[in-house]
Amino acid sequence: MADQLEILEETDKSLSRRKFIKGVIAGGAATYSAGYLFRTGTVRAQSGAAGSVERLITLNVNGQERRVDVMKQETLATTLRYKLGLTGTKMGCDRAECGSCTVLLDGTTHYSCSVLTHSVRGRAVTTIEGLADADGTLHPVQQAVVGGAGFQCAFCAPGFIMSMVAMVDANQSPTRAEAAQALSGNLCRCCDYNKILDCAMSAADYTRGV
Amino acid sequence: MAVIRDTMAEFDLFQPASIDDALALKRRYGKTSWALAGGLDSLDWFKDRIKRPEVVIDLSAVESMRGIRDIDDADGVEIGAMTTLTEVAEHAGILSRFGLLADAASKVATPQIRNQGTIGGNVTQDTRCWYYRGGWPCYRAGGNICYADTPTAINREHALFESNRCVAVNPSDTAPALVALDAKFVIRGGGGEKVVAAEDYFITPATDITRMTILEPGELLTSIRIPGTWAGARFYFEKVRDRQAWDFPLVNIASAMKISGNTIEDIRLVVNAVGPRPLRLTDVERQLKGQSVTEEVGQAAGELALLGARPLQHNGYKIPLIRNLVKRAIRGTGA
Amino acid sequence: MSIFQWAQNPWGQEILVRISWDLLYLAIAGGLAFVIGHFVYRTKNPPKTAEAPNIGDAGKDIPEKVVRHSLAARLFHWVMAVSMITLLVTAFFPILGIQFNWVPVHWMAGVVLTAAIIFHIIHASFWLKLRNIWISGKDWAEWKQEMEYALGKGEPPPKTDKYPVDHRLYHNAVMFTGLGVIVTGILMMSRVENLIFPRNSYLLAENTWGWVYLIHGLSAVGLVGLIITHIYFAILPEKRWITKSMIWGWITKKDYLANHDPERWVVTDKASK
Amino acid sequence: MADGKLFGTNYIPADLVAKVTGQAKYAEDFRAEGMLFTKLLLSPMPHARIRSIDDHEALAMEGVMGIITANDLPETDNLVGSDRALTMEPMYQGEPILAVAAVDEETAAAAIETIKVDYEPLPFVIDPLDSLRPGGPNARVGGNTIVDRKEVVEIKWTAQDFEEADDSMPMGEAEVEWEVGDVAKGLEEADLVLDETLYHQSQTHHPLETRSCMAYWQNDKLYMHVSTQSTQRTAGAVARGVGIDPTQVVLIAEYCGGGFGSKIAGTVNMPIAALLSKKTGRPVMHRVNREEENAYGRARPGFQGRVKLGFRADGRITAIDMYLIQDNGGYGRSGDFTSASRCASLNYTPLNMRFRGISVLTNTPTRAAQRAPGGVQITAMLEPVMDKAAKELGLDQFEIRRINAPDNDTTYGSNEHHVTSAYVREALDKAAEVSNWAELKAQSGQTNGSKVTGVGIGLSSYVAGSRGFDGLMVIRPDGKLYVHQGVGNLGTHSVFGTARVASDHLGISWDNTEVVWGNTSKHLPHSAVQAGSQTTHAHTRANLAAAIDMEKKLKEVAARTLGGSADSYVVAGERVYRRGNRGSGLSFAQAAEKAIELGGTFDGHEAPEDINDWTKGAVAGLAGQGLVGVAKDNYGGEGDLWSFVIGVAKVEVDRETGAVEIQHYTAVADTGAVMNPRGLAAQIHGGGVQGFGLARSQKWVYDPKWGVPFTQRLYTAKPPSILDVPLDMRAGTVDLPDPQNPVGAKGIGEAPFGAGVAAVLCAIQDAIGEFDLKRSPMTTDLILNQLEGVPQPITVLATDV
Repeated sequence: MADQLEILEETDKSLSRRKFIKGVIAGGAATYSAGYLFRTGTVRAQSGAAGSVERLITLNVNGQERRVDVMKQETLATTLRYKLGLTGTKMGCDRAECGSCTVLLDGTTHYSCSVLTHSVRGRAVTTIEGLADADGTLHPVQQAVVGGAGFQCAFCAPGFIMSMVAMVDANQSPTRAEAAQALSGNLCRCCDYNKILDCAMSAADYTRGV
Repeated sequence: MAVIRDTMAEFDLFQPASIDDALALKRRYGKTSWALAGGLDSLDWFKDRIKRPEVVIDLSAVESMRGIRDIDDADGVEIGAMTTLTEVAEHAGILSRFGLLADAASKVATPQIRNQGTIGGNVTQDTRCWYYRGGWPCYRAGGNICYADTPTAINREHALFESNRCVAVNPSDTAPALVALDAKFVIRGGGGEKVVAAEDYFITPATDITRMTILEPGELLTSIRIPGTWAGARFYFEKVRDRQAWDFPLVNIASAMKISGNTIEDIRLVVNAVGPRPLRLTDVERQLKGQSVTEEVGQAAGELALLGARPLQHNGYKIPLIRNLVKRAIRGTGA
Repeated sequence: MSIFQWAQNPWGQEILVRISWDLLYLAIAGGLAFVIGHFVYRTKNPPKTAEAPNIGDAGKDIPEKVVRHSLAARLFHWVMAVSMITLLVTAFFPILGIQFNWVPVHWMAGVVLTAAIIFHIIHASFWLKLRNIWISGKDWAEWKQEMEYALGKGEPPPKTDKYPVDHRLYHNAVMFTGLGVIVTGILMMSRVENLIFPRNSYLLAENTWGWVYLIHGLSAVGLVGLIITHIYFAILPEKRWITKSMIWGWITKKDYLANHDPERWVVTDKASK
Repeated sequence: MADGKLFGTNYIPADLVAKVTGQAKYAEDFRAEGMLFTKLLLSPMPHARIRSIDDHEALAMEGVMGIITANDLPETDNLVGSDRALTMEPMYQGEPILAVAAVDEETAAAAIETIKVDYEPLPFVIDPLDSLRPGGPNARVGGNTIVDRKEVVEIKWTAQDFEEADDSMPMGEAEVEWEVGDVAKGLEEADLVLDETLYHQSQTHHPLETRSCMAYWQNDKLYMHVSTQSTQRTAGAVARGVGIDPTQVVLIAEYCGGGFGSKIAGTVNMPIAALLSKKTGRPVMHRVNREEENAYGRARPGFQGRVKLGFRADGRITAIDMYLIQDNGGYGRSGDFTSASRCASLNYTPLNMRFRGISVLTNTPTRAAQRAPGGVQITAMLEPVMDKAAKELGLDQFEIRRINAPDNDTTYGSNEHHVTSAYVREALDKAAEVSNWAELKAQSGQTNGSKVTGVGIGLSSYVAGSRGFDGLMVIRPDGKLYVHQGVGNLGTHSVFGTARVASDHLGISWDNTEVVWGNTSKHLPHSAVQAGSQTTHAHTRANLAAAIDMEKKLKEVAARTLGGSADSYVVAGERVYRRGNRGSGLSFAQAAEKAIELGGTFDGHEAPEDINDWTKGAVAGLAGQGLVGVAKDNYGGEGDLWSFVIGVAKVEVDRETGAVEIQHYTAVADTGAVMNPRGLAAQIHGGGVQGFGLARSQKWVYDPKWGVPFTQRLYTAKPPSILDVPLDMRAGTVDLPDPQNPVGAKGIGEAPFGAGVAAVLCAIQDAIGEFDLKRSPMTTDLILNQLEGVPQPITVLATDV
């Protein structure tokens, strides 16, 4: 069995020739720019026998290749917020129940609190910080939300906006009911749903350029 | 009981690229390992620090477990266990031939969860009994008591059927649809491949009180095959829940019916969230064959469906609910 | 290998759940070890079949068929045997990995066993000579002698009363473990759906339940060992005359004289009860 | 927007771009060099005393930097029985015992698991009635109620009290009691008397942002990032909790991810991060998880109630005799039930009224204000009874409320206070018009297959303002007006809206107005707490006062610079100039320069006497930076400020499943002159939808045997999702100014909530007939039981299910 577990360089998952992509994490303290220590996995005998790969992995976040040091049990929300400093992605429940942590993986919405970071290698991660152009021009959806004075406390806003982006990418002329369905994975505790739906509808208009 | 229910404890993570490799890992690490599909159920357990595998085998890299393909000369379909619920709900072939499943899949939780949750995970998910989920030492957790069936228990969501000591229910939406469609579950393990009927995939506490399915520690559900038998039949799916998003069913129903004229030639009728496994109403099905679709027949069928129901303090409402849902399934419409 | 299984209750307090099932394997192992040990010993020194002495006229009153077990007693024994085996199978096969819907069969068999034992207690207390089965001080001495002789030391033990001491010891062991399982078992019925008691898992205090499960488990695994040895002896050729008697109810005059002391177990046509 | 009034128009809140780009930083988004992470050990028991704690194993772990318990908290002069950040006698399951600081969350969590706490379980109770029974358990060792917020005492009712009640709510010795008029007489004179036993469950706030904190110390100052509704008023709370002087606290809270009353002046857990940071000498992040949020994050107290309502044949209410048992939780006496009595008195203006009540301690989470505390509960409880009466008297739902509605002359409550304004009849008429009531009413009872339609309305009121706070603003040499706001920013936008009054008064464009908020080091004035819908009224007044002071100073600066008398100058077009000669004057920028030259009161080197000391400090901090306008709100005024909201709902109930679809909702407000129409709509719709949750799905469940909750998760507590609200929602307002506010504004945060609960409950009742169980939430299972004649599993008074 052990000899089956040959060690391979971290490569794109779709390559099926190699036997494993190993997310096994080696020991050793890792620090990151903000300076605080992150706990590191202790190497277990089996994984030692099986061999383990560099815990530094590359993620494609908002179009950039980011090298980052990831624990095996780490969720994407944690990596984004604590390792990459992308705190626009909020954590409301950490249990896939509120939608504040919604990000796009290859264009579809996911709760980043419930995705293991190691499972998104080779996928395009888009967060709220990745929507506006480099020159600061807001994404049409963001423009629509600003135009409609969307949201109250706005803790849910980044998640909702990611869902709106996915919505307009899939359907540029949704009915109000379709929009509600598309946003039904995001909770707003101010319950400003009516205004949020207004914004979603105008987001579709902005996207169509009307 | 977990002293602290936050932040996952450490585990080793493997991301095999093939089923064989995944099985090899399962053999190697046995009971200490945990197969991870969409992760929405699993990560919850891990974060609660109640289930603490030493090794997690993430199946997201197993390409051969993804995707939907036609089988039986394009009458049926085979769905990889790692196919997401969104893919299932939106697949043209499933929509056209097995709308029942698409309907059920589209009513699971939320878009984000459907984008990540898999069909395999949805049918294999653990129960949501809040005593059990709370880490209480109940039968299902290896103890010797069912806290949900005590004189003071709050058991509004719990079982009326097939509850043997444990009164937890199976919360899946797609499971009853797959049973109604007479789907076959393909399981790979040490002993090679075995194919079981959807009905036989789910077990009751009488068989093993700590599990919801026949899946042994060393096995994987690799795909689900839906035969052409019920393609294009008259389907009905309804899920009654407290909230229209993010909610498990109070009760759901899935039916597939073949009618000629107004006569029921054949029917499969399944309700879920009323017992430890999707409850196929075989007696009702037998009664209905050859009958014509009328309110009276529906009413009678609804009553028959309740035989053997044992309500608990707080779930008596499921009695009329099951009866009425059966009625609606035969009527073929909600209102 | 642990003896108890513990858990944390909803308040995080340690509670006793039941015995560890390791003890089941221990009981099976123990029972088999004794059987094998005894069998080895037996093949080394084959049992000498006792000769029936000629007591001439003294035995003229003794019938050819000496009644050893009344019909009632035999019925009880076999009902108990069947229910007991059923209980052990339904209890332990699932633990050994053979899964099936065991609970209903288990509690029903338990009810049968309970009824049988209640019958036996009444029957025994009013119609049977209790001293036949009780153990008195001198029995111990006799048993010691029997054991020593078995190990090739000392004098052969005297011929026995209706029940030899080891039978009585066995009966007492079964009596205590049996009472242990049924008393706790009846309480435990309130934890499962059944037709007799309403379900109420809070009937007893948490710790009391722990003890109930502990006693039930210990008695049950105890019975596993006891029954293994019982069956073993029952099929030994030299003991078959006893086994037969549990089926037909009587032993031959020859066996009677060979194994029993007519002074101690007085048998006449009249008194052969 | 250069000229023309800003007040009453829509605008884009200044913080919105930050919010939609993820740049807006909430407490948990801050990072600092060497930051540690905290995890808490929560009590597994509903009530216990801690004998000992063994944490040596945890302290020995690599990466564990420090542990604090209740013994590390400073002694505070808290009100009797109010809770603290950590405890040695937990009063509810989930109350924090100790906190561990470690290099990361994984280490902290692992450390928690090694700590052995020896608990002595104590008697506990979760249902107030159980505690009131003879010999019933007490939630606290000292007793089961806190009288006058002073002492914990034991009140038990007699066996007779309980027997007499049979199915209704028993009514024994009360803790609070008042009567206006003669209730007995009022009930005699009534043509219809309804005696109802009612229940409203306790309810967690569920703000989406948990109450996380981050703290570090620098030069003996505590820098504290928290999630709080108020800013200036939170600094003091932090200081008290940590045991330091308010001047040692720099509080940063630019954003708050929802509070709804649970974070008024910060949160009870704030000291944990601060004290651990002090102990370890490192910054400390305390990320509060959802389970903790629902444990120590506060909740609305539930009511068990019994009400006798007397009606004349014409619908006029002759008497209300009301008894409320309040589920108080284990700590600090909550005021909800007395507020409820005032709301009932105001909404229905009964000719006679008696109120009796008792607040009973239970071993459940600490209660606190939740959006319209007391008002929501009593509105949800009484409005369906009003509809029942309307039916029996053959009156339209609107009519019976119109007949009893308060107006500007109404007095209410035990001390017969006046209100500043009440245009409830106008609001009712407007609601009927906006919702097209005639058409809705016609649909009542109509069936569509198994579905039946019901319509209902909810009349809700709540306090809407306070007086006497300070306004502070500066015109800097850049010519811009900087309005300093000490209120909070939790999404109501009043932090911006109330600043616009100053811009209007000074004729300065919104683009040239900067709002300074969210950081106490930025010299913020003494302000109202961002709660009780106070800020709109209080700070339009305060900012106008400061703007007037600013205008006066502008003219004086001009006069001193250009000669002439101050009153010969006018302020307009962002200049101060001689009346009739726009050329002769100063730009605001020049005026600011001059003010700095002049010093004294002009640039804040001197401050008015009557302002709050805190504001004086802020003025001093701004001294020399520009022309300072500062003043206390001295407009005075008497009577209480109340806003009113009418909710109108249409639902479709499926008689075969008990499922309810809310198809239409209209909310119309009487909230004075409208400051921000879009913001107002958001408030009355959002509040209404929060109400839908309480009416329909939101749960608060405890296992009665163990006293352990099951609704600590969002998927078990079930707040409303976007699919649980109608696509057709309308808003309206009577837009009549309040006479006691210069711009006519009143607050609107509270009142919308109750309107939503009540309208939906009434609509469901209209669809299915009278409730056998007069309680909320009216969930699918209860509705189906009622429709199918299945015996209800719970009694009307059952708590925690």
